[in-house]
Amino acid sequence: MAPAVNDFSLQVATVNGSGSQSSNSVLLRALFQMGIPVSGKNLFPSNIAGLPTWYTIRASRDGWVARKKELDLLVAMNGETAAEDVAALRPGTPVVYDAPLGLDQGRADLGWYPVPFDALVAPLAPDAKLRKLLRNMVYVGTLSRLLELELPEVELAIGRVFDGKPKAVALNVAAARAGFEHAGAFTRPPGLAARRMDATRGKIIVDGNAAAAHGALFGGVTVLAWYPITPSSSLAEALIADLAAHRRGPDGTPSYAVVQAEDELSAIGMVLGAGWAGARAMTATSGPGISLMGELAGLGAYAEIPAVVWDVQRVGPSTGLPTRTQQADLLSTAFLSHGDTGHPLLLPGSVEECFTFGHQAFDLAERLQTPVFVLSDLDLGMNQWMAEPFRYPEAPMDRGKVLGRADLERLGGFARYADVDGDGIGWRTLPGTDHPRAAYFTRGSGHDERAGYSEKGEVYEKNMLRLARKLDGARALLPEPVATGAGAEVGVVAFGSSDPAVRESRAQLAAERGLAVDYLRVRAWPFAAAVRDFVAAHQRVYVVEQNRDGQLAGLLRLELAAPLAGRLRSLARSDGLPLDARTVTDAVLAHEEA
Amino acid sequence: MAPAVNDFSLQVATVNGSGSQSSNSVLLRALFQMGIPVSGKNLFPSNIAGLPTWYTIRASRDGWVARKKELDLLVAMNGETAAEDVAALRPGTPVVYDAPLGLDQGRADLGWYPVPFDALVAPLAPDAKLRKLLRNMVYVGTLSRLLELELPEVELAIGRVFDGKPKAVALNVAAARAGFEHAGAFTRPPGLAARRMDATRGKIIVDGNAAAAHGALFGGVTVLAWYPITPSSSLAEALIADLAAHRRGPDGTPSYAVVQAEDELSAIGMVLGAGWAGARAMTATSGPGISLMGELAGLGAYAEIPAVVWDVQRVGPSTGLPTRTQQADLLSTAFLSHGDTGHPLLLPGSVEECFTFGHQAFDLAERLQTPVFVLSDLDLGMNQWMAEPFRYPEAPMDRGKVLGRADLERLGGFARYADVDGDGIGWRTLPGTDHPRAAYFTRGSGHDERAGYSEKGEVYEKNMLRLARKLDGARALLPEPVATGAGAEVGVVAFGSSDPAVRESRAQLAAERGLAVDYLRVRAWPFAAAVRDFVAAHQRVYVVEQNRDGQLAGLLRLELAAPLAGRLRSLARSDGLPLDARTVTDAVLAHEEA
Amino acid sequence: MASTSTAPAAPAEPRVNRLGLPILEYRGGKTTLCAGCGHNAISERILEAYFDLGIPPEQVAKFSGIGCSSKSPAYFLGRSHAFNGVHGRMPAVATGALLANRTLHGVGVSGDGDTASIGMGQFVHLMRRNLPLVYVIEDNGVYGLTKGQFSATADPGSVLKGGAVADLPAIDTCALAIQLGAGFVARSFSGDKKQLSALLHAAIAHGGTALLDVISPCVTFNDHQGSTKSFAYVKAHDEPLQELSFVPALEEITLDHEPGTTAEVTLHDGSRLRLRKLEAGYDPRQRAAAVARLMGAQAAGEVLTGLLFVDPLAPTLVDRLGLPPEPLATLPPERVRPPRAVLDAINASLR
Amino acid sequence: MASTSTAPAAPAEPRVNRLGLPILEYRGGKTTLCAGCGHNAISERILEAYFDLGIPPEQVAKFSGIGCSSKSPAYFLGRSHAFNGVHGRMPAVATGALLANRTLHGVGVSGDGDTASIGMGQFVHLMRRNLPLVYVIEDNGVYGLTKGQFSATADPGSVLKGGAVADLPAIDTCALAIQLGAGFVARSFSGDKKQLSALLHAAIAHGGTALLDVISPCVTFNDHQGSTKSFAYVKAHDEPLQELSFVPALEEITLDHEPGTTAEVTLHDGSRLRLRKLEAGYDPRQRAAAVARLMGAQAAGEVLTGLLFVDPLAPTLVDRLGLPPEPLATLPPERVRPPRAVLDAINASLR
Ligand SMILES: Cc1ncc(C[n+]2csc(CCOP(=O)(O)OP(=O)(O)O)c2C)c(N)n1
Ligand SMILES: Cc1ncc(C[n+]2csc(CCOP(=O)(O)OP(=O)(O)O)c2C)c(N)n1
Ligand code: SF4
Ligand code: SF4
Ligand SMILES: [Mg+2]
Ligand SMILES: [Mg+2]
Repeated sequence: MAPAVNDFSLQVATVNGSGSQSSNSVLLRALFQMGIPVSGKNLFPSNIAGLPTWYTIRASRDGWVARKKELDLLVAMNGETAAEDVAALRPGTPVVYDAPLGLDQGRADLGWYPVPFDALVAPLAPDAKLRKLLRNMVYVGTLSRLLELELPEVELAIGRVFDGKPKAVALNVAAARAGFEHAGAFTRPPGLAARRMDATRGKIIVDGNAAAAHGALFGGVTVLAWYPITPSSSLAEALIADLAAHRRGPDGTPSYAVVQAEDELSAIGMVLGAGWAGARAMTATSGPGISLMGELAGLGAYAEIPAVVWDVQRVGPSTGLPTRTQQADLLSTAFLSHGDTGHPLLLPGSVEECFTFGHQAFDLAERLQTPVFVLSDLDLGMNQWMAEPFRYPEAPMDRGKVLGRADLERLGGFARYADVDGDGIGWRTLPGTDHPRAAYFTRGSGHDERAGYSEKGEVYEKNMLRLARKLDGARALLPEPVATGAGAEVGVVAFGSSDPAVRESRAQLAAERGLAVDYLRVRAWPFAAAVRDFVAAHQRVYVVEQNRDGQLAGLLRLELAAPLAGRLRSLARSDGLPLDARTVTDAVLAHEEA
Repeated sequence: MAPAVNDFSLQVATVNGSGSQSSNSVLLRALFQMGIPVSGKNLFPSNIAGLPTWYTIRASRDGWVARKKELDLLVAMNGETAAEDVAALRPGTPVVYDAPLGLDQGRADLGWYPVPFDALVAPLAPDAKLRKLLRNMVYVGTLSRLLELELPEVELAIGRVFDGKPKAVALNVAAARAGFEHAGAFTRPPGLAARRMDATRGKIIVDGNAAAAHGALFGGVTVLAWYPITPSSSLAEALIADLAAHRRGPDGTPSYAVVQAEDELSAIGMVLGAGWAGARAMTATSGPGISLMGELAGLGAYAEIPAVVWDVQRVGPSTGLPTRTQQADLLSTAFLSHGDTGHPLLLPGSVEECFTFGHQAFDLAERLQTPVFVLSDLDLGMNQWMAEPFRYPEAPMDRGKVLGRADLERLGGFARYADVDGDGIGWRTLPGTDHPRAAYFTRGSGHDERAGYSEKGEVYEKNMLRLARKLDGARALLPEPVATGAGAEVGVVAFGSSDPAVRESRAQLAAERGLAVDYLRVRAWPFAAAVRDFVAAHQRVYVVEQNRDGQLAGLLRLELAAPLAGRLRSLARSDGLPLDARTVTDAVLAHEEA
Repeated sequence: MASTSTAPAAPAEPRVNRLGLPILEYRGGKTTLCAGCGHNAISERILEAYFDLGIPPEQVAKFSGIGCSSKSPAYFLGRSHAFNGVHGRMPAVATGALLANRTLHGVGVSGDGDTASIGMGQFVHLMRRNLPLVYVIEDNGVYGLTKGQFSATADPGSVLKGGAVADLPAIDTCALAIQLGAGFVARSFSGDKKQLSALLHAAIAHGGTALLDVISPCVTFNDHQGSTKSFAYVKAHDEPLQELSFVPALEEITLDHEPGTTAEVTLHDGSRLRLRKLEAGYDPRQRAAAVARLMGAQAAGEVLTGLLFVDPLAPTLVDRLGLPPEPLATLPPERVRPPRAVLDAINASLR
Repeated sequence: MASTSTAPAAPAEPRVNRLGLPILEYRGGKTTLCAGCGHNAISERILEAYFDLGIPPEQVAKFSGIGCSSKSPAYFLGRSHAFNGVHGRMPAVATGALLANRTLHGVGVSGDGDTASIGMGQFVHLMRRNLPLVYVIEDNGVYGLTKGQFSATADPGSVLKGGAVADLPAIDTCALAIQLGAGFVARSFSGDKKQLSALLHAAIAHGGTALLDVISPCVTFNDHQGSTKSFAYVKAHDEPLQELSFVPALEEITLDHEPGTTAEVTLHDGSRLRLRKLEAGYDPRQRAAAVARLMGAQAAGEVLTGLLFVDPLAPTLVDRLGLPPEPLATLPPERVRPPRAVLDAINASLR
């Protein structure tokens, strides 16, 4: 685990609002441009400016992109946390720091690289505010020298990040060069280095929220109703930008409507109204918003209205840690609302899947005529991930079972909630359909097949059993789990942003202990039959997830017959930081070697 | 199952708003006064007037009070449903009906008892509106003769029901007598008869909502915030009446505050505010309200604020069947709110328990410093049940861990969320406590032991693990399950208003098939250790509940280790009618004899 | 000619509207509300208005929340799609639906509990947005469906059957709406057939949100002595601001009108609402004055009815969003899924 | 005497209030809001007011929702209990707490998003109920904590940093509150130390809900050119209605005042707010006129500040419920658990 060429993790400790985000993006991009696999994670506080923030960049020649617990280099810009930050480092770790902080007075076992940031930026700009921003680009230059990052790639990256603003580019290049020059006097830290390789060709770097927005864009979303909440706001905002850029006609007429609702109850209400009227409608929120949507989500499921709801999960309960990541809305979202209610869940595990589920969610919602919840999280949604380029959706949109005027003329009428196809899904009409028999009455109270009001027990029960069949049938339509490995005695089940840590952990288990572990990543609930089969094929199945209560394990226990359920071992844990491989490895071994 | 002396079920089919409720109460009371065990169930539509309503009275010498599927006598007052009502009867069933309906033209295999209601009431009152009401008392008189109900008891019951209104009593007695006289010409239906016995001495008749209100009254509730919703409104309204009658000082000053909130979000918000400030505060609602309370319920649990929430369950999902009964909010209430949240549930199974849980819920909420949900249902809450008289709470109120000024002086300060006692429960102070160190900051975001804001992963995780311990510890404080029988191979687990049907079903299984079945009624979640032991002691455990998805079975599966979970068989079903024993018996036998 | 007029009358053809539809085609299911409930009269006026205006029922979408009032969409316009949602959330649902399909004529029915208690937030924000929607509050000062608790429009001093007396200020939804920027605000009475009818016609012809607060007595729980929402009280305290008549877009103006006392408002679709002023000086285009007059009326226990405020030109949400003329819901795939080149460009920008 | 005045000054004793407490005891934690945020100035004014009035910090309870504004109770009155709830629900929480303990001085801090968007329903109903509570809206026209989206108080035409232009009518929380029956309504500016201070003193002395909408610029997201909630804009468009000074209950009146231009309002606790009128004819006791004036100001782009409306005698929720003087929360068991005989009677009535 000693740092090595193209295998290290570096962290910039600073305060938010100080503008270090651009510098960190430049670092990330420069590595990426050199063909080195990278990932970037921002650990920021729930306030706007002035509090400690840490940005971590991991370079991994093997392509691992999970959080790595150990740091191999620290850039200490924040006096407030510097002592604590430094105390946590392993011996030998190099520390680039703001010279006036005088950190080298502390531990003697670290590599000290003082940089007089203020002095270096002083000649570059007269404006103090600007100088404060430029300080950050100085450490980019310094690192570039220490890590042997290629300076032209750094400058290219600066060009990308300050896209189209030549003055800003020039200033920042100058700052980076100043940092580079200053580092000329330093001895490079041993082991740590970046070397050009070829593992990122053709790839992109993106966060999951932007990916989801792009997915929705190509999914043909027409109505977005939202209410801001971290960490989902950037999904809605990316989608708004996408729509403005790519969904206006030649005369500027938009093919969409966006409403910033007054709250989440209103947002989901608008989405249901729009879905009912035939639009592809969506909202994006996080835990507190999901809780507020409970009553209307139940209406959507019971009245059978397509809707897409993104839950970019953060740490709960309640307001919790709004800027930390967690996977703890699984159980409450699956059964969101009172009564016997169940909602299909999509569980993207990568930015690619944020894109594909971003459009497929609409197909599924319209096919199933029900709200579909897509559970992403802060780590996936707001951090920077390498990915394959997005693939254009080749399949035509599935608009589900809709009867038009011609159909009604042929049929003479229809029964909205009759199970004519045996899949539990009825045919619907859209308001405005020009046929005297097109109308039906949508309600959240008891109704018969023709959507007539009914309090009859048999009618109610029949309808509820059909809804159960429909949800059951969804298993076959939802994205299948992804299985890796075969034939091992031990299996791991996980979902969502736990994927990179689990994949890396498998490699650790194999390399360090010779322990082969098969892996199934579930991508939806209700679970596909393959989930059962996977459990059946393994003696012990570890369920890895980022929450306290083992919610995925719980959903599995609810569905699996007892002997299989007995094979599950929950490895649930969350402290708000993205999962790392070592934690998984240790947890598996603690069981396996107990 | 032929009707017999003191063992029959009779139904009055009428329209709501027609005032038959008083007549039905008189019938119920008259039987009760004769010492015959009775129960009364009202099946009413979700509107105000003019739609079909059925009231069923069961007399059972053996004391069974569950709904009985078979009817032994019908009073057909409603022309609209008469044909259907009559069609469902078993051959030989007597039908008392409004003569002009001419029902006897239909089935020849029924016993027909025409009563010319209008003609009989015509001489009694000049006012048409009044006459319409009196019609209903006529059938009481008729039934009194047919069933050999003692007329003096009927008249006594009229006196009780029209308490304090001599004119109304006189008129109604006259109407009952007219019906009685008219029935003189009839041949009594064979078998059916009421005979004085001695099985109700000392008992009371009450609905669960009134019982709960009385419980809260003696539990020392001081703040009630509510929003009307069927079937919980009558709980709040009964409590308001109780408070007005019994909780005013000599000068009329109330020792309570009641607010009709603008919605359920506000109601639970007020309850949390009041609980935080040290009051015993409660609200009552039903499914849709529970869904709306999700976000604030999570806050209550995470910020550790006592609160009592009654959920008088009705049929969901969504608006569902607002005037039908169900037990389908179990799963969503246990985990109400996003994130890793869990709430203690109390599950009263009788009106006695509505009373006792009505006061104990406050002790538990204050002891555990968390919202406690009491899940009743429409059947329990709004129907008429025989019961033992309420028992005065002997134990002093448990106000939980509160530090006062003297404590603070002794201690010098305190840490709100420190687990000083090892039970996961911290000590709190109330606002207004006159000590400079009394204050702490309550929030739904991350906090440390001293209630300070914290985003630290370790701090968060430690706190969450403490909360898990606290909920786990609740098992030992919550009401234990009630076990009946021992040593059988087969067990049944049920809760709430399923109790009478399960008890009767056990008798059926024993009598009809010689099948001994042990029975455990759970009364709270998280489950006591005895629940595990019960499952462990039986080969097959049937989980009976009134919902579609087997939510109690689900909660059991989430808690029980796999081999035990494998013994569970879900017998979940709900069509909105109260559970009857035959349904349970048939379902158990379908498995046992398969 | 004389012969035809004296010949025995042929079986009367049912009256049809300009689409050739008889009024039967605008009816709904049989009401399950109480006999005499004000809400039933309002249902009648609504369906007549759509019939009169010759709007195809298929082009109407009905929305409601929960309550006796919110049930009523089941009792009119059976040929129209309806969305009976949850308590207090009609505005959001209607917003979504009408953005998805702007060609629909939206009509929302709510109660005073549904709007002024649980639904207050959505009500306020709908008024601000000026969504094209006829929004009818069937206002009885009480929760009918939950059996007679006070709602937030109950006037202080009003007495419930059980004896409880309302003691909080009543919320005046009309005054609120005017203050919040709504474009069409009126108050009427379920028992005033002529006024309610004219206002409904105008509301339908209006382009943005048209709020109609219609006092609609609950005969079961709030029609007794001591109630200020009873038939008797409203009849006694009704202060109509104008005598109203509606002139459809296609009709010529035939009446002369005395200047100064009669005014006309030209509505979005070219039709006009003619107002013969009953209260001199009341000008329904003056927002602040209208609010002040309403506040005065409330204090005086008057039930001020008529057209309270109108601004036919206030921009609607549909205007503000610049929506295309056809429904978003059914735009063809090529208008909602950008071409491959767009994705290529996005990918390139992320490399 | 001369000697003492010329002797070297003894180390200055910290100024203390009538309880003998220095202002330090009214401070809170270190702010984590942006440097220069208007909210920080308001925190200062709040804590000074409680200090000045000599209210024991233990007798104050702080309430808030979610937002930068709603965090601020952590930054004042560290010796007071605080309840930082969820987004938009501060009013309900405060209601429950203050009914449970009526002896507390409640102060609620909310944002324009917290109050006028998600919290609108609770805001409206709190105003109706007139709960004794100082309700401060720290109003910046924007969602600060979620990084700069428009809130519902953003004026139409106001421009966001990214270029978006507000196009919906702005909600005027003060006009709403006055219309809804609130008893004390004022608007101020975080930058106007004197006015804000006087209004806060008066608000604390008032008996019912005292709403203070304080324009409080967000230096990070809404303090630029084009914003109508920037420091520069508010300074330029501030129209103070009065010059205000607060006279504590115990102080004698010493100033003479010119009749007609200076008025005095006597507050619940006997203290007085003295108003030197800057706008002739404005009478803060006229509800309808106040609403009309506010609507006019809004249309004219003025920021009307000062005491907008006051009715010191409006009955509060505590009055209406007739609560006993001591906290409900801690009534002794014998006052909240009726005696055995009551249960016996209940049982008997059910037999
Ligand atoms: C979330 C929720 N809370 C409460 C109810 C119960 N509820 C049904 S209708 C109603 C009030 C209806 O009053 P209003 O809107 O005035 O209609 P009205 O019946 O008077 O016409 C209430 C509280 C509900 N259905 N949903
Ligand atoms: C239910 C819920 N929805 C959304 C959010 C996200 N959120 C946090 S603060 C805020 C808006 C704050 O705006 P405002 O009240 O104006 O306060 P400011 O930050 O401007 O002072 C929002 C939307 C949340 N915390 N909870
Ligand atoms: S209860 Fe009242 S509002 Fe409801 S239907 Fe009857 S009269 Fe109408
Ligand atoms: S973001 Fe705006 S509102 Fe929030 S602390 Fe900073 S300046 Fe204040
Ligand atoms: Mg009503
Ligand atoms: Mg704000």
